[in-house]
Amino acid sequence: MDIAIKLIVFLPLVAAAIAGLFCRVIGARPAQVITCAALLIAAALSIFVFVKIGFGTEKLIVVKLFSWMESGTLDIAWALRVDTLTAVMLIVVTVVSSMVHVYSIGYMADDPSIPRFMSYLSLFTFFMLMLVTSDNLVQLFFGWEGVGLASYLLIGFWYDKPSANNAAMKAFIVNRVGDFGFALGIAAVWMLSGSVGFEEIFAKAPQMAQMRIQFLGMDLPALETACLLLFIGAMGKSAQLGLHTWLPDAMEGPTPVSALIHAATMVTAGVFMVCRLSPLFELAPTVSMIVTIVGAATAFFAATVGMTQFDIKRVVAYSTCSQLGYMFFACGVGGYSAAMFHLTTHAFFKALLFLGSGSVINCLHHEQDMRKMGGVKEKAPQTFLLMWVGTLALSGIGIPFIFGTGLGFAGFYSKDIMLESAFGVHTTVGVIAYWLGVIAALMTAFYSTRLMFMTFYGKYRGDHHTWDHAHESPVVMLIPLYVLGIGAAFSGLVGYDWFVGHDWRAFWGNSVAVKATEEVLHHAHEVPVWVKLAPLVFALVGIAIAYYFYIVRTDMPARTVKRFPGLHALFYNKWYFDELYDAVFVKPSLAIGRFLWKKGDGATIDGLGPDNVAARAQDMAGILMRFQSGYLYHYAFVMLVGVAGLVTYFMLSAR
Amino acid sequence: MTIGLGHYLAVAAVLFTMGILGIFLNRKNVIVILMCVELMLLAVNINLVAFSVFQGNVVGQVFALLVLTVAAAEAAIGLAILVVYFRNRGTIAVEDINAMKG
Amino acid sequence: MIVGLESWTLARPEIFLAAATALLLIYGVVRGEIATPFVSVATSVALLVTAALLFLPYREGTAFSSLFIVDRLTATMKVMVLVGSAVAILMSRAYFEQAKAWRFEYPILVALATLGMMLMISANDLMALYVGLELQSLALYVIAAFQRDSVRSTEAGVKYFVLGSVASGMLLFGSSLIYGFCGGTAFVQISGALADGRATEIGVIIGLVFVVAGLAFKVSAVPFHMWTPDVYEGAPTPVTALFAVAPKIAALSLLVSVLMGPFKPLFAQWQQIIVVASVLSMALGAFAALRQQNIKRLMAYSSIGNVGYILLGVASGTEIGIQAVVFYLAIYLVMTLGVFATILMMKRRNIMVEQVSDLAGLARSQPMMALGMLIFMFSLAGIPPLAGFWGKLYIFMAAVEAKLFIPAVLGVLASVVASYYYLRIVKVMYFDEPAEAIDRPAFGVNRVVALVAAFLIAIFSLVPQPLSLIAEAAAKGLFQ
Amino acid sequence: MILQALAFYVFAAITVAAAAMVVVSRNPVYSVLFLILAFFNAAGLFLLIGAEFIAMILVIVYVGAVAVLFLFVVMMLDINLTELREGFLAYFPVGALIGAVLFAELLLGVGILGAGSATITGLNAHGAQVMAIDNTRAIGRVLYTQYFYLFQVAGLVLLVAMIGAIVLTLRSRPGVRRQKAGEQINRTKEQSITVVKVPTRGGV
Amino acid sequence: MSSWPILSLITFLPLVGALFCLIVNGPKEAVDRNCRSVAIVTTTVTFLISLLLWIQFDPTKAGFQFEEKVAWVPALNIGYHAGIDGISLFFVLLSTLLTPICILASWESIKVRVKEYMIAFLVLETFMVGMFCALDLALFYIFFEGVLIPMFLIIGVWGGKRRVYAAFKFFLYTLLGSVLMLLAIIAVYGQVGTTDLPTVMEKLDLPFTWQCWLWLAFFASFAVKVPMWPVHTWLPDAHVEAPTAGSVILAGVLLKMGGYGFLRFSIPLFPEATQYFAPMVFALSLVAVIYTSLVALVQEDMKKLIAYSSVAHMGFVTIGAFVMNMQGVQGSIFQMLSHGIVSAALFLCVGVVYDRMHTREIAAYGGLVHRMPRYAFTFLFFTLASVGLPGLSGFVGEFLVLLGAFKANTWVAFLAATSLILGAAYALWLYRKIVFGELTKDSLKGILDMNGREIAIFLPLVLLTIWMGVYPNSFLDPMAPAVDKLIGDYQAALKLARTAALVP
Repeated sequence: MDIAIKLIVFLPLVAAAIAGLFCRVIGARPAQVITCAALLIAAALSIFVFVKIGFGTEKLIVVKLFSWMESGTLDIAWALRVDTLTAVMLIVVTVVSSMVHVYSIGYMADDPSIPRFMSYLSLFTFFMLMLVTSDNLVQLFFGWEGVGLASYLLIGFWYDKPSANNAAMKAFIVNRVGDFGFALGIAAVWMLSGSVGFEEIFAKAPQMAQMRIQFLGMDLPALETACLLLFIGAMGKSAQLGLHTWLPDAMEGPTPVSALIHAATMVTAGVFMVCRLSPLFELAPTVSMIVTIVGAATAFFAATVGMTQFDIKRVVAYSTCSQLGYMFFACGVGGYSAAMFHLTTHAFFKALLFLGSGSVINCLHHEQDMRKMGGVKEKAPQTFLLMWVGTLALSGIGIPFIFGTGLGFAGFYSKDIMLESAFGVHTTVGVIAYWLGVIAALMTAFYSTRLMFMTFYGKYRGDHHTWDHAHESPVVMLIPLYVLGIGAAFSGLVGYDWFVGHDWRAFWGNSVAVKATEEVLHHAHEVPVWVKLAPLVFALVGIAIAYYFYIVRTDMPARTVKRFPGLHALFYNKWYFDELYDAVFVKPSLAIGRFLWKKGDGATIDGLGPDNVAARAQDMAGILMRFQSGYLYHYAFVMLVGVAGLVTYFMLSAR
Repeated sequence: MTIGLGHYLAVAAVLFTMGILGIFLNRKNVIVILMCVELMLLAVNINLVAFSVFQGNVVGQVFALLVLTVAAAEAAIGLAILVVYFRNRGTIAVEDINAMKG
Repeated sequence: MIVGLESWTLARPEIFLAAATALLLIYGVVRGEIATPFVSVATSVALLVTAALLFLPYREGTAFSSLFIVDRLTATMKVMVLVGSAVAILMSRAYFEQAKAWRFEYPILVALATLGMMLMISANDLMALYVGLELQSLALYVIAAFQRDSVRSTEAGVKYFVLGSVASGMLLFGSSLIYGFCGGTAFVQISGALADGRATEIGVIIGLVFVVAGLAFKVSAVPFHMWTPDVYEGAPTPVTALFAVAPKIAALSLLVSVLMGPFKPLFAQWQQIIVVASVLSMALGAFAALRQQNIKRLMAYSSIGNVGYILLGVASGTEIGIQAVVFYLAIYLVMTLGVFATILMMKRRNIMVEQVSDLAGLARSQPMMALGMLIFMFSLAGIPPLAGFWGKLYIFMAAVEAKLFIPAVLGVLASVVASYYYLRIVKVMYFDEPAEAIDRPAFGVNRVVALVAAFLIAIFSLVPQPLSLIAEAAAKGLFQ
Repeated sequence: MILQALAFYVFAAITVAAAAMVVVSRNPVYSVLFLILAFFNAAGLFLLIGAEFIAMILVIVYVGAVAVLFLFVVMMLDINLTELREGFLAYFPVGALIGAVLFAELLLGVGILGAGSATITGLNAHGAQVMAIDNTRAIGRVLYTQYFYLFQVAGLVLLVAMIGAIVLTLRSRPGVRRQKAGEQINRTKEQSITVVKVPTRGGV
Repeated sequence: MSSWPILSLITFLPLVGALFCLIVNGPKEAVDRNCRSVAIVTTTVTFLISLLLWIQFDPTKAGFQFEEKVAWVPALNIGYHAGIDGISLFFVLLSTLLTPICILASWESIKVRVKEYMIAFLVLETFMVGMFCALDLALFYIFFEGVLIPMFLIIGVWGGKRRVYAAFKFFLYTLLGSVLMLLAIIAVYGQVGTTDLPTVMEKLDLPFTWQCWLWLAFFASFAVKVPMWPVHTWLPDAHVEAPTAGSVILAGVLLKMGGYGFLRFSIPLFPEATQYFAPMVFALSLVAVIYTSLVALVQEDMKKLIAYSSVAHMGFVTIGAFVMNMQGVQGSIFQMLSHGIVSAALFLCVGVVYDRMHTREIAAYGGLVHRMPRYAFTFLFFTLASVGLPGLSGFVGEFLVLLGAFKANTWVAFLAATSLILGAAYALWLYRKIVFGELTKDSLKGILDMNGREIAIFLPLVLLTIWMGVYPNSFLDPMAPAVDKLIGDYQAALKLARTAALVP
């Protein structure tokens, strides 16, 4: 078991190292083989581990590797912690990652630096695995930053493109803003509990909830403060409202990257973190409220933007952002298992959607603008089919009430349980979150079917040359799609009972906050019927609208835009967040930097300090040289003044 | 009205001040400066002799004697230097002696 | 009162020097110009023998009716003076031959001046002080103008002479007042009278001011320093080298023995004077040299600055202060001789040059010479580990011990400013593109002196202990 | 006593006045002459308090040697009479001010005026005992015994002065004929006289 | 422990090498070759010997080890007293490691006056190592300032266009600070009668006012060296103008002298003043962190940017040193070590392209990754280490400091943490401008990737960076007892002072 866990985590690292460092020697093909093989083995092992942990009796395995940092009372170890939460993430990460690896063989076939790409992907997987298997906050942070790095490298993979470079930087820096909070949060937790290890922290959590902390001159409840800081970290990584701006831009990276990092795994790290720390968060009601509000707002906001975008990947990206919002508000109301459930299903269908989009993009020779697509279903029927699976899963379509829990695509289960959880807690924010979620569900259905309609239906709107060469993707790309498609279709059905159904306790063990989960799931199953139905109804309405707009009356979009120009502009321009940040943070920082450099360092410090002193010293030298006139009588006069001065001094001081 | 030590010291003070003032108020030639130095030395001698007499010991007068001797030697050397300087520059005006400054 | 045998033995070195000088003078007069090389070497030897006589065997006590005193301090100072003079004579040959002023009177006059310095160091009476001082000064006036067909040399002579006479006049005037108020000229009499309660009388203090002013002139402390740059620049370079070492050491020794001896009861008063002079000297030495182009002139300001530091040691008035003075002077002697030996090697197309800019690129054309100069410059700037640092350390230790905090702070600040111009010379030698190269220095006395000086600095840097032992022993004499 | 006082004032006044003239005379020759006058009167002052030896030496050494030397050099150097330049007036006030301050301080300090007079009277008490033996004899007694050392050093000072004066000013001009006494004295008959046998009656 | 004077050997071995170089003579090529060889051999041997220190070091002891004590100037009670504890151990190693790397880095780029260059570096090494070993205030001061001489020459002779200005600024700035420390040392000497550090630590007992003055004097010196805002302006100039290896040593070792000085002298000698002034230090450090990070954002010169980033990183060091808890102090030391490696490597990275293009202007580069993948990797690696990516060395120090600071004062931690963001911003910006993008500039089209020598320079640094990031314990453990003692003594002294204040 220990060996399996170690292999899962370190195989990708070894593969990455081999592919990355010896790529020139071994060439592209071996690099692909090695990395894919490593990942597939890891995926297989993950399933093994998942079964062992999730359905076994041993709910927690901690593999101690070696000590990392010891300083005074601080003792941080490298360790691999596997419990159900981790096991779920292991599955998600390794399966999606291995699929993406395989897919990349086809997608990146023409790229000159395949080994590098494969290496980065594996490296990312390693960091992600370190993140999910961490036994303490600092190792979590290690993985956290590591995936950030991999994301940076992969977004900027095509380093010739300035936009890619900018996006990569933006991703890293915006994430750093979150990390800023995260790091402080770790410090706060450490200060309060005296440890950074999860076990110790959780054990101390009840005490921490009683403590108060002096933070920035304010006297605050300690645990709330720490959780808030940690949540800022999660916001950054999971692209929540305010720190979301990097995610759409991250689409500059190759599509497999988007699928893996910016949909299925890395961005969910924030959710994972909150779930991992759920024993803390459940004791921090205020922060949980904030989490709920932020999550709901993100879900709503991202959906509004997603409706107006034309870049196929951006639509999916905003969708991701929106779905992450769902997960967060689920966490916020205490539905950690629900959030994890959605995380898992979302990983499959969103990866599917991304890879499907990639397939389309590949089909159309790297065209991403949906306005230049249309009718692709002829050229790529398998992709088309699989995309529908993804879309329906995302929209949460299913048939309720049959087989007890209903029958539907993965999103149907997971989204519903989240919304029900939110409603079930019967708090104001919960209800708000529910309604925002439901409206967002409408929009989700709208924009995802809009994507389908614009891409696959109607007539092709691009240039013919591309059309003539358009083709279905190779098998190596389709296989992953099928695998993910199966996941998107059935993971909800299969996992429902274990994740959020009546077996949840046996499944989760202690890996998520038990008390809150119990309460929330209880309430969620008790909500009125209309609450359960509303999301589905709204989603169907959304699909209907999309059908009307993009199939029946294709002039409607333009007319709607004309009807609501302000609103459209707001949505289309992503609520002007980028512009706002540019004006508030970026430009002023540069201006202040320049000011401090030229005026602060140059004019003030140097000008008054060394340069000024040097100049004054030179002036002084000049004055003294003028005194040294060369004339005897001046010299004698100075002597006389000296003597007279001294005598006068003593005459006066003697009196 | 007896003539006391104070009278002599006063005369010496006057002479000394004049000598010293002469050195830098004089803008003519170096020889006059030398003479001013001699005036200073004279003032010193007056001091020494007066103190000597009024204290009743002879040390001051021996000192004065030494001063006289040395002053003579000094004058000789000073004038010699002036002469060589004059040979070089053709002037001993105080204002002209400033080849080096700064 | 008969002059006892004791007096003669105590004054043995001085008598030897006087006799040797007289004999060499006669020899020179008889043989004429041809005798010059011999006289010069013989004078140096005589000076060094005199130095040896001081300690072989060492005796101490007073002689000639207590006009003359010998103790560790005076003997140590005399050795430094003698060595300085001897080396300065040896260094001068090349220069004077070039200047066609290579005459046997030069070494003779230096020897007489040195004799004067020894006498003033040993003075134990205001009168002895005065004659010793004048013996020294008169000889120095002459040798400043020794290159008699040079305008600059003779102008230096005029300036030095006129201002020196004025300073002597002041010293004398002060002496007369001291004599008048203390009833005697012997140092013991003065200190006795002052200790009896005359120390606070304003007349005595005025006398003190004048005496100190006269002595301050000789050590070129601000504000009595004005002659120094002009004279250093104008005088023939070997003479400048001599001026920078021997008279300065002698005058400082005299200053120490006068202030720490007869005027000890007036410590509170003269400390103020010396502190002021010290601070002003350090500051002026630091600032005024910043823009100097002539290296001799620069060295003049440098010496003013150094005197400022030494005076800080004097001002502390403690045993460690006097140790510091001796220590610093020893290092200063070596550094200064080294620098001037290097300056005397600066020739381009066989013509002496003395601008700082003439050193440009020296590190490439004459790396060893540049290295030597580098050592001297950093040492003068007091940058550790070079020996100059030890001197400064010693001085500041004394100052801090004597609670002269503000002067000490000003002193270190001044040393930072001063390091600028020392660095500038290093910069010119090492950073600048070579100007027309300086002639490769012929093997000669100057090279040896520079080499030995650099070597000594290196040794003292690593092993300052012997020097500090000497300083310790010397200072002890004053504090028994 | 009155006479003595009168004499003092006369001498003192003339000394001071002559000293002032030394400084302000335009012609250096006059300056020298005024200097001589000042010395003469100073000698008078010395006589008044019974320091005859110094008084005499002052006249002999100073007037007889030093002043004449000055005069000689002034004549020799052929210095033109220079006008008082504007600098004089410009510097005069500040110079005079400092001079005046110093002077006042000297007077105050040595106790001639004001506070310190106690000292002076104290000294006067000593001075009242006129020296038992006459002045010259008293100096003579100590000069070669107690102050023998100073006497010797003074000699060295004079030696330096001599060497200095010679080394600076002596020039061996080529082409100048000199009397070489040694050669003249050592001349032998053989060197100087050639006996020529003149043939007689040979005609020219 | 060991009977032979290993510290002195390490300290003075380079000096022996310098003497060898000094006597090398002959035709220019031969001299250059021989001097290079002498230098590299000497420094490598020195480094290897210094490794013995680590091996023989007893990580459980708090006191000084390998002590050597010789009376040097008994008249002044100044001794040659060397010894290291956990704090200084790694600084010695850092110095001995970086010097051979510097020599190697200058192998080809220094073409003129090689002999002098090598001598300067060897002398520099002696001073640096000696300084970290010195256990006598005077000895420390001598080495501390002695460093200025070779560094002045290195900047001035082999530097860039404005080298004279930079060299003077560097020298005078640092000298100005140091001389005040000299006075303080003397004052301490006046109080205790010796400059022997252990004795001084034991006996020094100063009233509070005095502590403050002396603390300030030491501070003046160390703050300039670190450098702390607002006395940091010499650093960008010095870095920009210095040759690559000069920058490496400057950033790698010289800056550490200040931080080391705080830990070795300011804190143990003047505990009360340390406590009193800690808020000021925090304030200045925070200003440095934020201010210089912002300034770094807008730099146009590669080296200047890295130089400013150094100031920001060293701000962390000073924060850590003065929070006076285990994590803070250890973090501070670790941060210094890490910065010593990483910023040194960054300057070496700049040197690699500077050697090829002879410009440090950021705008002159772009798209290097196309021609120089190895370089791109190396540069990226160290950029990331510099921004504190966990798993690399930069993170450990920063993180520990942050923890320590949070314990002491949340404001400090909060503001210091902003460097996470700003640091990433300027570092990545620099990287992007230089390495990423299209290779459009003709001048860069022929640029060559790193050669074997350059790889050999970077490889140990890369490995070390990973080692320090993944298993920092091998560094943290040996220093722990010493740091523990430092903090313990500090707290004991404060307690004593408090009780003393209560008694009357």
